[in-house]
Amino acid sequence: MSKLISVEDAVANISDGMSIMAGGFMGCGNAHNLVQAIIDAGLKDLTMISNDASMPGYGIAKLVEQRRVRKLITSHVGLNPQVAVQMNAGELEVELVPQGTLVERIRSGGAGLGGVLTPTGIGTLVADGKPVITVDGREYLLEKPLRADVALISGYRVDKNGNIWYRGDARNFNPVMATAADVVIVEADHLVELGDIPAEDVVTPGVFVDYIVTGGSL
Amino acid sequence: MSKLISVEDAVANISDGMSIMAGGFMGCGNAHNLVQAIIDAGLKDLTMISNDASMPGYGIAKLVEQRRVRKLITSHVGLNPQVAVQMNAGELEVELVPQGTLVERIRSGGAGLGGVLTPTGIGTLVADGKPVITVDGREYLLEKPLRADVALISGYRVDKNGNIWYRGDARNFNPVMATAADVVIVEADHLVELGDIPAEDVVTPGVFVDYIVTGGSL
Amino acid sequence: MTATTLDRSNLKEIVARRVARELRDGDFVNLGIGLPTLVPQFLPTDVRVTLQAEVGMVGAGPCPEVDADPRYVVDAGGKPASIRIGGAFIDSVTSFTLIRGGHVDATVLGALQVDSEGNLANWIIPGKMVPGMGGAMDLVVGAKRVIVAMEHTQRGEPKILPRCTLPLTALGCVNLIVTEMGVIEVQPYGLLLTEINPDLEVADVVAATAAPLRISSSLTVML
Amino acid sequence: MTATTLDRSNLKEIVARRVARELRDGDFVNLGIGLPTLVPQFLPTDVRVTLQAEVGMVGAGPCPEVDADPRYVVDAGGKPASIRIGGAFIDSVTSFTLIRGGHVDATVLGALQVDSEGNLANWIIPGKMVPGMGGAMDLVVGAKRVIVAMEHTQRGEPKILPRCTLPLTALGCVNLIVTEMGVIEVQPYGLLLTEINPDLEVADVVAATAAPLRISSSLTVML
Repeated sequence: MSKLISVEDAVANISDGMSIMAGGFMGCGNAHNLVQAIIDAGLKDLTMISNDASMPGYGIAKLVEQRRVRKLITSHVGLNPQVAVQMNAGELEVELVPQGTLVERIRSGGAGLGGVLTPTGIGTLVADGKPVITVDGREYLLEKPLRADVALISGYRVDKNGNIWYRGDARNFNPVMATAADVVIVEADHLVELGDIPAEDVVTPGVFVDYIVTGGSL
Repeated sequence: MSKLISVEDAVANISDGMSIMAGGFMGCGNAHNLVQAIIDAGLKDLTMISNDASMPGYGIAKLVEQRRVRKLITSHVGLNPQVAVQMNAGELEVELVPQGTLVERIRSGGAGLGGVLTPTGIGTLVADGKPVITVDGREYLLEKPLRADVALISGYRVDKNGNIWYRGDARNFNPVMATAADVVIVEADHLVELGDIPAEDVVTPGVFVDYIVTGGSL
Repeated sequence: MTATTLDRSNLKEIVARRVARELRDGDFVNLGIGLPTLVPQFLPTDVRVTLQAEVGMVGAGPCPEVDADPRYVVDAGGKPASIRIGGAFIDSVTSFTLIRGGHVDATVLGALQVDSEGNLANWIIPGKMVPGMGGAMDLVVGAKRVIVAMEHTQRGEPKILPRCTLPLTALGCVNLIVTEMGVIEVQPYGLLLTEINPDLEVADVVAATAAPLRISSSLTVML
Repeated sequence: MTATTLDRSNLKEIVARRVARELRDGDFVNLGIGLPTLVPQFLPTDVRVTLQAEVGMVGAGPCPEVDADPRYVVDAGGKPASIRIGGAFIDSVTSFTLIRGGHVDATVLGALQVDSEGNLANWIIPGKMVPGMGGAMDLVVGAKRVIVAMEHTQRGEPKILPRCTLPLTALGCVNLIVTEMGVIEVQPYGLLLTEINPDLEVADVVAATAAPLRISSSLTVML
């Protein structure tokens, strides 16, 4: 059972209207080829879960620019002006989530937990409509787990088991998102042999990964 | 400000009655020299938080054997017969916590979260007296965060900033415990230069670590 | 022929061999201590599974292939172990993200008692044995499939009961029970015997089972 | 001399220079975008701080020392960055374990509004600017010390108010406000002016501050 497939076969796992997690931070750590393949495949009405909407023309920003996104669940959209344009036009729904809450909601979804109890957001708009749980006299928001149909992961070195080693801070949301989607696709900058990544240095164990595509990095 | 101190100076941070987290799994990943130094310093009435009580004569088992422990918060004590002896004699209090809950409670304490919502333990003795929170129709136990006064961490390679790289599965509870104590002491098997651990391969960033002692590994 | 006349020398092998047939190529599996650890040797050569050890391995041995220094690489029982090439060492947080998060395809573990509703008791005998639950409570809640592999009775006393009397490990978590006497599925309506040891009669199994047992209309011989 | 006659060319430097004096040797610090990023250049040589970038660095630059390939190493604004020797790349989970878990000694960040209770508004102007909060809400809740570094007014309008009118980033989170006009501590009873720009009179600061301002009996000159 090889996990190695073509970029086209990989995006064949995605349908219109699906929810997609995309690792990356301002485009750094986006799976650039998979993004392009989603555009080429004509996919639309996607719910994107990502830290941000990247910057014009770079990475997942293109999905917004090409109007493939119906809803964004994210912590920051300030560097992608298209988001405000489409949001103000009522064409794009944006759910803003504090970055630390976003990462914990995803973690919670991947780890089988019932949600997150966080002090972040108490007394702010973020708390609207959410249960407040008091533990030992301190108030916490109950934030629900997040999962997605598909996760798009970018890895620097990936072996055939799907073990991933990340370079630099292109790591960011990639490891946690690899735990929280029904189908996890990693785009490898470099496909390596089993054992080339020492067992101690594997960041994402291959059991989290369903498919591997090659040709990553711009 | 050097973090490098002697084993004796390191345990001078510990007082009778304190709570101590000890990384390790059946002794693998225990900080063996620090354990011996605690015994030599005559410390007692400790609350130990650890996955298990190790095996006779090995690692933290010695703290129990030397009757330095008043309370154990742990997931498994079956391989250390002294625990049952002292427990039945009413000399040692044992709080049994499912392993996955234990690790998340510690993580929660280190990450500033209000606790853990876990399906583990629902309908069992573990649930006694704990709040049950329903999220999207499924029940979860609310398990509280755990922190300690001191954490005893064992690392294979440690640099002068306190960055840690772990060998094998001696890793286990060490990284999470390094986040959840007021004073974090790492016992280094090998003290290395800054940069010897590539920035990507650091498992525990040095900012979590207060003190480094050398001479680790049996 | 009755249960008491079963050759007990290969009893564990009978169970392990049958459990091995439940695993699929590519499965990610956690095996409890004791009998379950025998399962891998009975896997067909075209079925490759990845073993998890909750201490922190994805791709645990059995054969030493990479680091096997017992100071640094142990199994869940603290015994010297090893990791396969292409495996990964993970911390306890990640280990239980895998376990609780539904990433483990199957777990195979022993039981003190199992009952008609798939409730499991395997971690404590109050006043007698209080080892702690270790990772068992998380495993049976989180794994996609929970297979109990055990001897059908304990010193002649049934372990499969209408209702567990020992403290539970988890509610309704067991999917399949494999013993030397047969294979029992946990169904919404109760327990269903689907396979039987060819050396036994149905009456033998029923007699050794305290819980009500339906017999599958397509009952087959246990292989 | 009034506020309007302050030399505005080095206004940011005045603020950054003063904030630098708040940091201690060994501190682990997160700096917001803009003005706060100027702080490190004003640290005395015997004060070494470790910078966090929430994108995933412990020991962020500024000087390129190790990997600085912009495809793989960026700052929180997505700009090319670098990591120091002895730094660590971490994932977003660990980054916010550091931030929310109280492991960050101080965060320095800008504000749209701050009020008498230390409430902070710095992430949204409804209908005008909706960039999102990024990591700010977590930072101000989790850091041991929250220092607001900003211009005292916005186009002549006070930003230090009796009560914030914009949506909050967090309740009562601010410890210290440093502006070009002075240094203001957030105390349980309200705001306390402890230092003043030597080119100004107390009346200038009071006039530019909408919130009630106590004046420290040991008011000193801002350095």
